[in-house]
Amino acid sequence: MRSYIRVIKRASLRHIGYLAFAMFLGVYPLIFRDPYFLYVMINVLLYAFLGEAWNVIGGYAGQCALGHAAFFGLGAYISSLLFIKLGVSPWPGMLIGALVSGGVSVAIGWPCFRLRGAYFALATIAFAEMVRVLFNHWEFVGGAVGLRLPVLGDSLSAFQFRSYLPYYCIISIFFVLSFLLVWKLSKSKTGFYWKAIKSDPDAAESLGIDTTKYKLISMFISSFLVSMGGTFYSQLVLYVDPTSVLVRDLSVRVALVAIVGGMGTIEGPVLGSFMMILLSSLIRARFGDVPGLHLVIFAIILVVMSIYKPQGMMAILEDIKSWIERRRSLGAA
Amino acid sequence: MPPDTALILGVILSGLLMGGVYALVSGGLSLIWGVLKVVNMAHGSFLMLSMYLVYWIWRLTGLDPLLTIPITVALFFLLGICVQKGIIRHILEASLVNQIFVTFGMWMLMNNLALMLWKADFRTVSNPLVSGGLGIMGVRISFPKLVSFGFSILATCAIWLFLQRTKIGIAIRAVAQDRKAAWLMGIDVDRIYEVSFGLGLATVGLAGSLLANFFSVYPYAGDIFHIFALTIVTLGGFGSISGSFIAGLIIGLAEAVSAFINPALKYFVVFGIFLIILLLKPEGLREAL
Amino acid sequence: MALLELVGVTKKFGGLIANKDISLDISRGQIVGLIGPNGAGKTTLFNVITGFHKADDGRVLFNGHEITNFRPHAVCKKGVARTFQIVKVFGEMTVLENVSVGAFNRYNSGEAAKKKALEVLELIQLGADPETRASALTFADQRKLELARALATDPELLLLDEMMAGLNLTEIKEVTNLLRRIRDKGMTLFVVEHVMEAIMPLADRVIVLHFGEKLADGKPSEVARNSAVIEAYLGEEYARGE
Amino acid sequence: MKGKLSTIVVVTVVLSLLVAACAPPTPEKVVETVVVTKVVEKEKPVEVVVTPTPGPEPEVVKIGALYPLSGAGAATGISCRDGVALAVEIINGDYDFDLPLARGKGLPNLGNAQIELSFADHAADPNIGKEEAERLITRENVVALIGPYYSSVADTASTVAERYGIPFVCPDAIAYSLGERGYKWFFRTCASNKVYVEKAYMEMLKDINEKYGLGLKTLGLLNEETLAGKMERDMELALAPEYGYEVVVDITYPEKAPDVSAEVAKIKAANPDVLIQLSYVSDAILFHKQYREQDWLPKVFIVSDAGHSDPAFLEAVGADGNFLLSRVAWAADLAKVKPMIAQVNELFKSRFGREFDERNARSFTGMIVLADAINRAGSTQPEAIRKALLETDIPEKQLITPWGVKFDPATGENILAIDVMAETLDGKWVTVWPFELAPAKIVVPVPSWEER
Repeated sequence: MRSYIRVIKRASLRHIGYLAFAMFLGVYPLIFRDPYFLYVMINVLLYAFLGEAWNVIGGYAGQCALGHAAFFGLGAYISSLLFIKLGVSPWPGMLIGALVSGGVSVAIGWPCFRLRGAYFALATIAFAEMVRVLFNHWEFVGGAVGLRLPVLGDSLSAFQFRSYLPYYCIISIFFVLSFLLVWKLSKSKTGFYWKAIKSDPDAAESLGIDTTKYKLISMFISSFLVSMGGTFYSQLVLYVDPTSVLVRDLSVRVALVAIVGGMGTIEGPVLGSFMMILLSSLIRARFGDVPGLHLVIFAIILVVMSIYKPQGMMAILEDIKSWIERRRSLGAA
Repeated sequence: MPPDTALILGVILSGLLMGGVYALVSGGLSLIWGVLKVVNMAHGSFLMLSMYLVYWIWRLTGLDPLLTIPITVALFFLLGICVQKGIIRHILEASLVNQIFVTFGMWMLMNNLALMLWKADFRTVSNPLVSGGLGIMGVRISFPKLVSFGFSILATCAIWLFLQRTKIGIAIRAVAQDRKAAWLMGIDVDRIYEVSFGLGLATVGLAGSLLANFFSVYPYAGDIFHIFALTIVTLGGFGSISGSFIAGLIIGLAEAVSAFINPALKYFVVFGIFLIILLLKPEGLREAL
Repeated sequence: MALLELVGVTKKFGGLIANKDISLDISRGQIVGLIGPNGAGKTTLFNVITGFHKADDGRVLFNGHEITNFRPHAVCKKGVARTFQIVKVFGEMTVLENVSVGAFNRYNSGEAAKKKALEVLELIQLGADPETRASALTFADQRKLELARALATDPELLLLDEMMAGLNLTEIKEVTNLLRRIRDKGMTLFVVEHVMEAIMPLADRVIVLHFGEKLADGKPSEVARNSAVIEAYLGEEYARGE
Repeated sequence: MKGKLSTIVVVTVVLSLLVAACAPPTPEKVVETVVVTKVVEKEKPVEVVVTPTPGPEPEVVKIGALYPLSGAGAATGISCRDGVALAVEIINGDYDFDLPLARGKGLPNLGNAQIELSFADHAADPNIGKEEAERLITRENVVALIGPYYSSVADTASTVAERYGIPFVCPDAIAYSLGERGYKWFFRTCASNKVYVEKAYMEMLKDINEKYGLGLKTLGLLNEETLAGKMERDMELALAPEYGYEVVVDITYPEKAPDVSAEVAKIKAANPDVLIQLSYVSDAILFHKQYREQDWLPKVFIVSDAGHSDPAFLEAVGADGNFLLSRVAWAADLAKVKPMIAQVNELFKSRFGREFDERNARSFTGMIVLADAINRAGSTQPEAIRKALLETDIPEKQLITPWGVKFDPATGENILAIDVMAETLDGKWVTVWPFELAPAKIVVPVPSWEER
């Protein structure tokens, strides 16, 4: 029984954290009314959402996929094209884009999953670069100039708003849904199977797990969500071009957020995004004119973190928590 | 020689010569990947650093890039040892994702540090010792590329001999095959890692001196070479120096020919080849040699 | 009708013939030992049965159904579970989670899997706390955990690859009793083993492999006296010295 | 038990969000809304909000400068930034130049208020551009924005400025589509690509054909695969038939390539009379070395004002860089006619240690025009600045550029911005077209490598 009490006590601490974060999400727009702070938080939440999506394939299924910019770009382009050329509202456009991205990810994932380790990562990088070069020269999508969405002011059906508050609410809801989805998945059969595949693929296969199928499931879910993020981006910025939605930096940033935060944990990407994306916005605001400074600081954190705390921020929090518990139990004893 | 065939021959030749330079850069990456089993995503940035070093030596002392070769090779050999001791040593046991992202971190660090220190301006060595070109029967050959090709052949053979003949070379190949077995045979694996990483960066130092002849340096100069190097090492099979050399020629040729047909999609072709090799024959040419 | 039937199974690695034309059958409820000197092809045969290696020739039948060259997860779905020569537990997951992964083979809901896992843990009497990380277990406990995990997939046939290797005497006795308990619950066991003291008393039947060929197949006592087996194990002089 | 608690958590989140979302639309520093009457594209009228900044004339006027200071466009961004910084230094200080506001400290009509620049780095990313524009307007309380060199960022950042009713002066982005959005607060001092390709390149080629009878008929297009490259190429492809040219080779190449010999071979095979090239500095240098190595040159060689106008290009290729024609906003040889050109160049060299160049000139001029408008407006009230900008009419002799500045109220384009063409003669850019204005005589056709 002793272990079960500890589980409940630990869980409640975790839930207090969730509750606090939920309240923060709700209260933030009331305190920080200024559009700039809203815009920064929108970007932070967008990357928390993307990080959570990548966490599904990178953190849980343990596949180092470095080509998710392709799906982000597909999502952004498909919903924008449907809106500009056919007048289809971005909401259904987003779902169509996400389904197409999911399909493409499975199509490219299936052959790539035969590859092990570094080769899988390299294959995904190559795939994403091919998509970028293709979009850069494809007249229909505007080539290097990209697509400009018409500015229509406030219109829910056109997924466009004059103030940033509705955007904030939408991305918060997106993020909460992705958080719950990953939370549900991690507790389910799929989540266990992912962790097994990540830990030892052969042992997993011998226990009746079709590893390819479950890797494809993780690929589908992660690219589906990342593609939704792409649509949100195109509706927020109202401009889509290959150098902003299809570049390798984006694939790295999406993975980085989850890795620095703590892969394979539900809360990791949130921590990672708040740390890295918020930090880079603040540094850019503070030392705007020193070229490249925020990326240098970014890089130092990444290197130091990956060497000394590979499990990411979550591991640091766990250490702090256990340190507190030890102190408390010492104090009590 | 009818103009068209001369032109095409010229393109093929310059593709091969350029392939030689790519092969040299990839040789270092292949060695590091083969021995340490770490995919060095910062390889391109080291090349950028060596190009800056050559530029500053030329700018401050007027020494021609080709004469800086001994300096860059030596300095980058030492740099390789320091990087291995300082950073790579910690991540040898780490998961693949952590390894890749430490090297991503180093790539980001070096590119942006260069941007902060030397601004983003384009710097070129003007009128180096070797420049211009000559035409034999209408086929144009570029001197800097010819010299670079020569040096990269020399370097590849030197490394190959070093690996085959010398004691350390054999030890490196043993560590590449099976780290634990080599360890049991009394090989100081850590020192071998340092030497291998040092050798890997030494080739990058040499490549920097050669490229400075015809290529301008700026903080992001190394990135494109890095993508080519990844393709070449995969085609050649990591750890195989001769594999990388031949793969370098193939990729150089593919780039030149596809550029002649449709320049816009030449990277599409290169990445296409990369993906196809990965899917069909991940171990690359290594088996074939 | 035999639970497991191998017909002329052959497996070559380049020039080396690991398994040459092996045929055997195992009926339900038996404990069958598979013994033979190192490199006799025992583990290869296991890998062929469970789909980790492709058979070059021959057929594998389970409950009369053809499972030759099925992918490992399909073989497991049919009802054949296995353990590995080198222990392969999921290190970062807890004991309970490890066994639950096996249980998910038959159950979809988290709760049902957890219940099954706890049942199997009761049967195996694994001393460790279900919440501890698998990587923290002792070597013997990790082997038991791997066994529990395989059992949780509700198999009909259990392939054990050198369960006893590296265990001390008391641990061997523990595992032997454990295997008997499992067999008494209706499980069929096909056990690769080197530790003679463990396998001979336990097995109903013993098959001997030598250089990839089936040398003998019969009761442990008969096989022990078979001259070909002795020669294979101990060299000619012992075989003749009867 | 744990499951139930988590559902409570979810409910609180959704509730708090809904409260936040439907909270009364906060006034957001907004007083009255003015609807733009004139709609050019099919877009609905864009509601423009006017932010009042009452209070006495501040002794400091804050202006936001948005440029790419990191990432791919850093080289260009930093030199644009230096141009703006120099203009502000001249305005704030007391310099005996013919430039407006040079003499006397700061902005006289605002009690000699000093201009203060707050820089922001958009790293050529439209999303960051939008975020930084938000910050400059709402946190730094700038009265106007200048920048951002990249047309994609200009699109998103000027949309933000339009929403707040803050003047957005764009001295360097070339996309003509920027002027066709019917924005009230967007002003562009430089020529768009539609203007300079037609008014500068095509007209000059027509004059050359007439005056020198070279019979130029075939055209070669060589552009990097970036936004600027594609826009220029589309414009050239559209106008070529109108001016009677046949496009024999049309290459879009991946920028910053390690090797371009194949591309040059392809051009050499097509052998166009005229080649129009838009390249980044590193590619411009690589291509030029290849032209020499493959011993090929067109009869007339037009280079767009990008990599070739960066001093690093001429420094790297030396004499090989002669006889190139480029549109210029800055020609040192006009210093004889306009002394201040030399004065500005000297001051720039003393501050930044390198020659004043094209991009410095464009952003410098943009800043002068903006400061002049604020001064004439006599207040930092956005609407007043906007009116002053619309009334801007600065003749060419009061600016360092060969063209004056006067804005078209509908599009915000500078109608006087017709670039002159200059040619590199013994290592320096010399104005050669329009012929009647040009101090130096154009050298066409381009001498072959042997004749040099």
